[in-house]
Amino acid sequence: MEKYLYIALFAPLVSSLFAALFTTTPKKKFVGIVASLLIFTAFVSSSILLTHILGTGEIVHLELMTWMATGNLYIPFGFVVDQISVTMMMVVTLVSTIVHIYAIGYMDHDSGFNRFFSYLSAFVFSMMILVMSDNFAGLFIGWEGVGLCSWLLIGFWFHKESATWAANEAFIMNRIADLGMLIGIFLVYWNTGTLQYDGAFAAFANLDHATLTWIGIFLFIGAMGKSAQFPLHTWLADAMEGPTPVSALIHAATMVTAGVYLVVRSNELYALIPNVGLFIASLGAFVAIFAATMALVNRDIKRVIAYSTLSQLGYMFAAAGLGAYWVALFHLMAHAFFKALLFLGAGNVMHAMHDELDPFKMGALGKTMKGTMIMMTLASVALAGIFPLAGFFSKDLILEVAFVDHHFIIYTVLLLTAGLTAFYSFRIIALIFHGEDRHTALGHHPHEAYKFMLIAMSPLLILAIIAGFTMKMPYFEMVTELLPATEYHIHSHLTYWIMTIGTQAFVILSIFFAYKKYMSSAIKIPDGTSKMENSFAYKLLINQYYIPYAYEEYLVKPYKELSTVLWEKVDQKVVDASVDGIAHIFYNTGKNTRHMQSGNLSTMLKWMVAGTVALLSLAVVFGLAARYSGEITTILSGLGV
Amino acid sequence: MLDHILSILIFFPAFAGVMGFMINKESMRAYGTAVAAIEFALSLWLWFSFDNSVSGMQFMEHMALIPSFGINYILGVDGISLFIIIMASFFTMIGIASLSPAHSIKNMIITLLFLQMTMIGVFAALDAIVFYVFWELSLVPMLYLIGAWGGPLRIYASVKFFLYTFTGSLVMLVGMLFMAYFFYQATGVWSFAILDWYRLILPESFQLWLFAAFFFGFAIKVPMFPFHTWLPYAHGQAPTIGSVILAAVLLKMGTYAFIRFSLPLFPDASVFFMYPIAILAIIMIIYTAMVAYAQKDIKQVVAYSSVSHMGVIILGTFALNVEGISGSIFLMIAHGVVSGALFLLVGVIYDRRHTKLMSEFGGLAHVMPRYATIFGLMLMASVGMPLTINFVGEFLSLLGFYQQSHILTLLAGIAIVVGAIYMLTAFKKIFFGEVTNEKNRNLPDVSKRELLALIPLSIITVWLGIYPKPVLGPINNSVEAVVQLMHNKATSHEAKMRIPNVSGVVISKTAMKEGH
Amino acid sequence: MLSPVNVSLESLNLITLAPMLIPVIGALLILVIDIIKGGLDKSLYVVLSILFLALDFGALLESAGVFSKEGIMLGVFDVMLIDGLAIISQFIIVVTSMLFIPLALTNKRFHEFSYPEFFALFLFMIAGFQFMVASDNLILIFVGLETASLALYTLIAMHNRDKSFEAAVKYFTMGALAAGFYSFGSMVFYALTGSIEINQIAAVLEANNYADIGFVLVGVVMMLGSFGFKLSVVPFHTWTPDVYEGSSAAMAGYMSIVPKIAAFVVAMRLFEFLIHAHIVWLEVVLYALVVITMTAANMWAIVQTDVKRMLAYSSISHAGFVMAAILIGTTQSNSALFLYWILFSFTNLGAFSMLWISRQKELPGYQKTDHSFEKFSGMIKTSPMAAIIMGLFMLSLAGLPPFALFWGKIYMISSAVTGGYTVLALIMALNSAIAGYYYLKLIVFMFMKDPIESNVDNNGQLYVANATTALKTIIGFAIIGTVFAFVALDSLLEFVTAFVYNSGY
Amino acid sequence: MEIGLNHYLVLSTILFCIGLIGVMRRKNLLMLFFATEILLNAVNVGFAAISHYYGDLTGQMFAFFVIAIAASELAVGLGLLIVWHKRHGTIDLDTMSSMRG
Amino acid sequence: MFEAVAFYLFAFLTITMFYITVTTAQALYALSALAAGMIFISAFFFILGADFLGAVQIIVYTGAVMALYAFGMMFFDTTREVKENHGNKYIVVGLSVVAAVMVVAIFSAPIISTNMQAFYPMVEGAGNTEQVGMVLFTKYLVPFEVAAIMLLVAMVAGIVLAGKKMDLSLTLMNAEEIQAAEDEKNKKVLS
Repeated sequence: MEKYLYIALFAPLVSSLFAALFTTTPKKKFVGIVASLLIFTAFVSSSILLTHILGTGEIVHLELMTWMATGNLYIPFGFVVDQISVTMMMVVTLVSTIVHIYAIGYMDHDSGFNRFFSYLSAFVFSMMILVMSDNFAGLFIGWEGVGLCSWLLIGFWFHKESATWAANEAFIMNRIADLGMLIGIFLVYWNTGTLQYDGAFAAFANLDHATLTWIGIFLFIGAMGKSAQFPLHTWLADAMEGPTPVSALIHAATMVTAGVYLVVRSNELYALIPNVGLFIASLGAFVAIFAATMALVNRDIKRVIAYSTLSQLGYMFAAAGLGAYWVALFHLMAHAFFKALLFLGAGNVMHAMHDELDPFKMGALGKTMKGTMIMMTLASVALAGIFPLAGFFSKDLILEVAFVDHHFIIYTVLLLTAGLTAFYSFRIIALIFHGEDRHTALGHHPHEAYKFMLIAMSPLLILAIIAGFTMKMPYFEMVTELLPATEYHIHSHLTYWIMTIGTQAFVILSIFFAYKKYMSSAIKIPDGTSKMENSFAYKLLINQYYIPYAYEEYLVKPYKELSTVLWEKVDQKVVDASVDGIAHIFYNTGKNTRHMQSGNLSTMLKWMVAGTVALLSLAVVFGLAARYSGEITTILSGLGV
Repeated sequence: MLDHILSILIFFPAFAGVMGFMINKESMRAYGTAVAAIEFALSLWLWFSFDNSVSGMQFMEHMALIPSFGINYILGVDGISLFIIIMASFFTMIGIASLSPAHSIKNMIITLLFLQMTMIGVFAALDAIVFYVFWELSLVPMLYLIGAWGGPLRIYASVKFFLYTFTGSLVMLVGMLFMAYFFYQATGVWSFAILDWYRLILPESFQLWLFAAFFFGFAIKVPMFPFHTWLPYAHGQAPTIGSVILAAVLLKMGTYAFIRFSLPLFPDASVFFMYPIAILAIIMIIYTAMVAYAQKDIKQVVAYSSVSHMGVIILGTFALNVEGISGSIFLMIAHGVVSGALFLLVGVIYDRRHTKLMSEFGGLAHVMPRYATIFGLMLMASVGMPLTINFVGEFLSLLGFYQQSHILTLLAGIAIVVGAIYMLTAFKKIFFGEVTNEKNRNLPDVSKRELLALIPLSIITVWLGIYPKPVLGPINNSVEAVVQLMHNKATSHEAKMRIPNVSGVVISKTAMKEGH
Repeated sequence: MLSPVNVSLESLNLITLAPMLIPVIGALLILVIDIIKGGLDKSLYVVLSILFLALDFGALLESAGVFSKEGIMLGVFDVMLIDGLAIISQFIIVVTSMLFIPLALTNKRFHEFSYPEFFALFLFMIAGFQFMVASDNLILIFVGLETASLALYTLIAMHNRDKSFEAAVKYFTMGALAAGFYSFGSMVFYALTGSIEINQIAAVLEANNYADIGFVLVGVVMMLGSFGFKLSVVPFHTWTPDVYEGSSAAMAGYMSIVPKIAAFVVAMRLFEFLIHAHIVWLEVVLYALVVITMTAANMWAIVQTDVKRMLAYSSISHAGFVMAAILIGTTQSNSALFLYWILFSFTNLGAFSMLWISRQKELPGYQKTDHSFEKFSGMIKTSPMAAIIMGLFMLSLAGLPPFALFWGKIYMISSAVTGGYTVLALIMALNSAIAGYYYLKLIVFMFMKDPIESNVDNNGQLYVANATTALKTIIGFAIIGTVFAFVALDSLLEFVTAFVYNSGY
Repeated sequence: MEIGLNHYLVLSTILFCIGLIGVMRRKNLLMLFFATEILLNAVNVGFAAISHYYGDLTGQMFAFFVIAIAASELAVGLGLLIVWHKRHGTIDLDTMSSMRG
Repeated sequence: MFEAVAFYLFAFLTITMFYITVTTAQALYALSALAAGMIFISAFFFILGADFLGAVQIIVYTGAVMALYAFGMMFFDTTREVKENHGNKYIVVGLSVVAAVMVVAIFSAPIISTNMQAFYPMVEGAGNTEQVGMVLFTKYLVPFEVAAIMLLVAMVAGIVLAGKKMDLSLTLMNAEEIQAAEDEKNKKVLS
């Protein structure tokens, strides 16, 4: 099985390096094809590993070589394929295969075609390291690697200021979280003496609660960055500047879920610190509704989907925080399928509309882009959680978890979010595909995407439809070999049915409401005059709660200003000036006293006499004091000194 | 020959430099490259013959110089100095090979060869005075390099560089003389041999003063905040080759000296001063990173980033445990490679445009994709991307220091954030966006000569990032010896606590795992 | 009635006189030759001088051999005192003189070397210095001092231009005042102890336990004034820069070494016993003088525009540095003094010789003085070898290892450390840093600035205009002595330490 | 009132100080040299007195040599003055300050 | 009593004379006052029993030195009133007075070691000159000879400086000028 592990791991690397050879040459289609094939190979290997694990339940664990070894520290390049990582591997390789193929079409006209595949494959490689590593350091390699690739890919169109800005923002924000993660890793090392998962987890049982809490918090800070949890969430929406396949792969299906993966992977840790878990869950629930509200009004389809991703990540964290790790992982998987699909669909739309992203400028695209419309609608249905599509099984399960665990506030929030999710998903569906034709007036002549792109998307569509009811139980059985096998059943059947049906009804109502509101012919391109656009709530939401503004205003600018002050005022005027000042003291003293050497002999003689007389005075005072020391002492004692 | 390989390594370049006066101007570059290549080969041979399993000094040489005053010519290498020596010879080689045409190139190459002598001398010396001789002597070629081939402020910069470091090292010299005097008092014999000094256990109050004296010299060389202001000038004005060697090797003298002198000689004082120095290091890391962010000149950015990274090295050194010190030594090499490469890269555009202002550039990724790629790689190494050489060092340094203080490490860790900020911003300014300046429209991409230097560096960056063991292993052995020595010598209770006792168990444990 | 005196010749120990008499004979011979046949070439006199100095050197070796066997020698009614200090300092005087006198063989003609009187006076001067160091009798010291000084004033004036007369007059007048101080100081000591022999003065003062210290100190102050002048201690230093500037570079270099070592020896004899008696006042005052001299001279040197003048201030600073040895007063410090001065003589010899070979007769417009910094601008481009050599001397003066003065510096600072003067050691070290600035200034001019057009055209002829084989040889000696000092250092150190120690210092 | 050694020493000091005044005050070099002669003569008085009161001849010896030195100094000093005077026609020391700083 | 009167008288006279020497604007007065002062000083020598010294004082100083000075004065033409540009008088007077007061303050106390054992005691019955000669040619033989050398040096120096040799400065002349001057000289010899 090692062989397949290596293939799964290194095929993307080979792909990346292969594509890299052609980065400076003009577009070559075969680069894309070869890359896709190699990623597909990885997918196949992952599948073989999956069947192996499903069949034997045996974990594949091996060490490639030593990475760092010094003192007590020993970090190998070690890889483990167990139930958790194989899930991730499947998701990653599958989605990336599809995205690769899709990108052959999507990037067709881009001059950086070859480079794109190099980056994309490099990303897959990093992601594989992230999920397959058997220790925290290896995880961190992947963690940073995906960050790097994300930077490269967001800034792929580096001539665009907004793209490069977003790339840097994403990277830096992730770095902040990575610091937390690094500290978490240090804590693990100094408390357990190892960074291997198995060794560390085994040692956790003996640690005191406070230490574990700190470890949990710091690792979670790392997860927050990568998964764009509040308050480190702003980069995700901005990251939509990257090419759409990137958004689909990185910012929907894989990288952003790394945080969830980390929490799930560290389940043995979080199981010991339920208070941190509760915090994670609460934060997740908050982010779920927080992101959903922002998605309500946004006028950029990719951003809407990005907020939706954010919201769904909130769900996952809510589940993971509550201890339902397998549920979180399941939702992660299901979400990957339909969210990637949604993004790719959006990509088709964008392509058709020449990178126009405002749904208000589209309308009635369903006529020309039937395939895309169907796919996106179904993906949205899945996202909304309508039976029997994937979302129903994964998302409703999270609601149940919250309910069963008696976290009713979280439950309520999540339920509300479910309604909002349905609303905003179908808001854009309605705006894009239905209603009046608003784009022709703007000079767009949309067309359907290449057929092979649609075909490439189809596995995702199928999975989005069937993943729920076909995979849930086998998955449960597989993954609970490692994860706590808690089943979440509402004991009263009545309650169960009321809840399920109630939720479904609520969601469907939201969908109808969305259709009703946004299919009407009265929809116009907003111009800032309508009453709604001037309402406080709308402004708050469209400005993302003013958080980016606040960051810009209260963090970025002060940082910039402080830097300038530090350089111009402190470094030059204080630190450096004091050094030069010392030098100048000597120089100026020399300059000001050199006139002592007036060149006049008389002055020279005077100096000489003066020097002698000065010394003489000192000598005589000293001598007299010595001579009359007795008397002086008497007088002084008489004075009472 | 192996008995004297260190002497050969030290004096061969100098001898060749003297001979170089006879070489024709046109063939000087070839001559210089050849000499440097031979030297590099010799240093590789040194590595090859180096016994990795020995933690002590190897290839020791001993010759009486002024025995009545305890000054002897003693050389030797261990895992700590070995790689810095190799790096010094490596950088001289690629530096000369990739030298861009300049006036009086003959003088320049001869200067570089002399510089090489002093650099290797510093790292191979095991006698404090011999060490000091090379330490001071290294200032002279550098002074000339900056002063003769530098930018418009070159004289100010070079004199500042010289005097600042000179002043610091004079204080250190007084410290050394004190140390020798204490040794004399204790044993009745004058000796400046470091290995002799290692055997001397000083009372803590003496240690504090001596530590401070040595610190002054080393800190300026490193340079530590607030003694760093000579560096931006030196880098800003120096020619590319000067900056490269300054950043790659000369700065390492300071940090190396901390490990060679301060820690083993004054373990208690090291513990005593650990927090103040760590705080200085953290100021260095964050403050200079912020200052770097405010720069307009790309070379200054790299220069300040150097200071920032040196902060991490200091922090790792004062972790006082094997992980931290090994990490800091590794980071010295890493920082040498990466910042050396960055300076070379800056030199590439400087050669083309004769400006280093970032505002003059923009969109270079369109024009010079290969250049952008290599720059990007080095940028990522500089910000500590895993699987690049820098990460290993930074990770270990921070990891090591975490044992001493959690909160300070957290603060120091901000390095990875602020580092990313200035580096990415600079990269963005230069490479991203549209080409706005017409002059940049037709810049040629990196030439073969430049690649000659950059490709090996890129390879090393990645290779040692993925597989640091060949370097880390020997370092580890020697560092364990140092830490053990410190532990044994420590007198105060706190120092005993802080400095781990590296027993033989650890080594066998690592070995066992390796076998597995 | 006076009884007749019977003195045996052996008891006179005439060998003690031999080293001083040789140069006197030489000088007389030169005068005689000149009377018999005038107009002979200077090379004859140069070689004659060297020969007599070589004989002198041989006689010194003889004395050194006797000293190391038998210890301190007294001679000629105990006026002569041949101890280690006397021997080492005479070695320095003679060797330095031998190295300096060939500087007369310049390419261009200069006034003083064209007259045999110069060489006669030169040899008389050496004899004067030798008498000065080889006695502890204040009279002989005084007479020796004056013999040497008067000759020296003349030698300076013989350069024969306005500046050199000015320099000579200034030097002379201040010297006369210093002579006044010296005699007054001697009078005070005589009044106190009834003796004018230093060891007896010391013994008597010791015996009555320095009673009435004020009286003693008045004498000490006068002596400080007098030797402060000779050693150019601030504020008695004012003659130094002017005299150096006014005299030829060769003479200036000579003055920076020989008169000072003679004065150091006497100062050591005079003050050391007081330091050993822990006269707090003297310790404090010497401390202050040392620090002020080092630092102030350095600061003035920084602002100079002429290299020779800069070197003048620098030699003041070096003298201040070395004065510390007297303050510290240990065997190590006294050995360090000699060691330092030996090394200093080689370096300074080189530096001044380099100035000497570049001496012009007519100054171009950009040059205000003989050796203004601008003159050396871009020297590396026009005559690289000369620039590198000059640079080496500057680095050595700055105390950069491994050049000669570095070793002197560390030994001296080490003696301060060992003697318990920690702060002084630091000040001494830091002063080297200040000094670094002005030595660097010349290096900056030579290596980093662009040459002046006219110098490029004549291919740097300017810098070696005065050079002859003899001068080049001397510079070669200086370079070897400066760069490879460490080779001979161990034996030198042992020799000096043994001699100093055996003289009881 | 016995005249003791102290009287002579005080006298010597006073004369010495007068000499110092002259040295500092005089700008005419010739007259400046007069002042240096005064310095030496002042000391000679002291030496002779000490010699007398101690009954020791050394003081007289010193004074004798001081006189010799004074004479030699005079010869050289006058020589210098003559050279200067030949060139500049003056012996005022204010005229010689071409070197300064 | 005679001693005291003589001391004070001559002290007053010498001080006055020397004071005139350093203050008068007339070089001639100064010279005369100096000569007079020197003679008065020799009086002290006679009082103190240093007959030889007194004689030397009169002969050397008043004879030789003064003659030289007088010659110098004539040469320099300073018989007229000398104009001197005095700087700050307070410094001069202040420094001197301080110096005097300081030393007097110390010297006013009796010297402790009055009962000093003389190293070269005066011998009763021998004349001063005789005694001086005795010491001078034994103990102080070497200094005496060195003094002779010193005088020789002074003589050579005086001749060199004041003689013709300094008239032409080879230092300031370039090679051609030197050559021309030498040709000139040779011509004179030949003609």
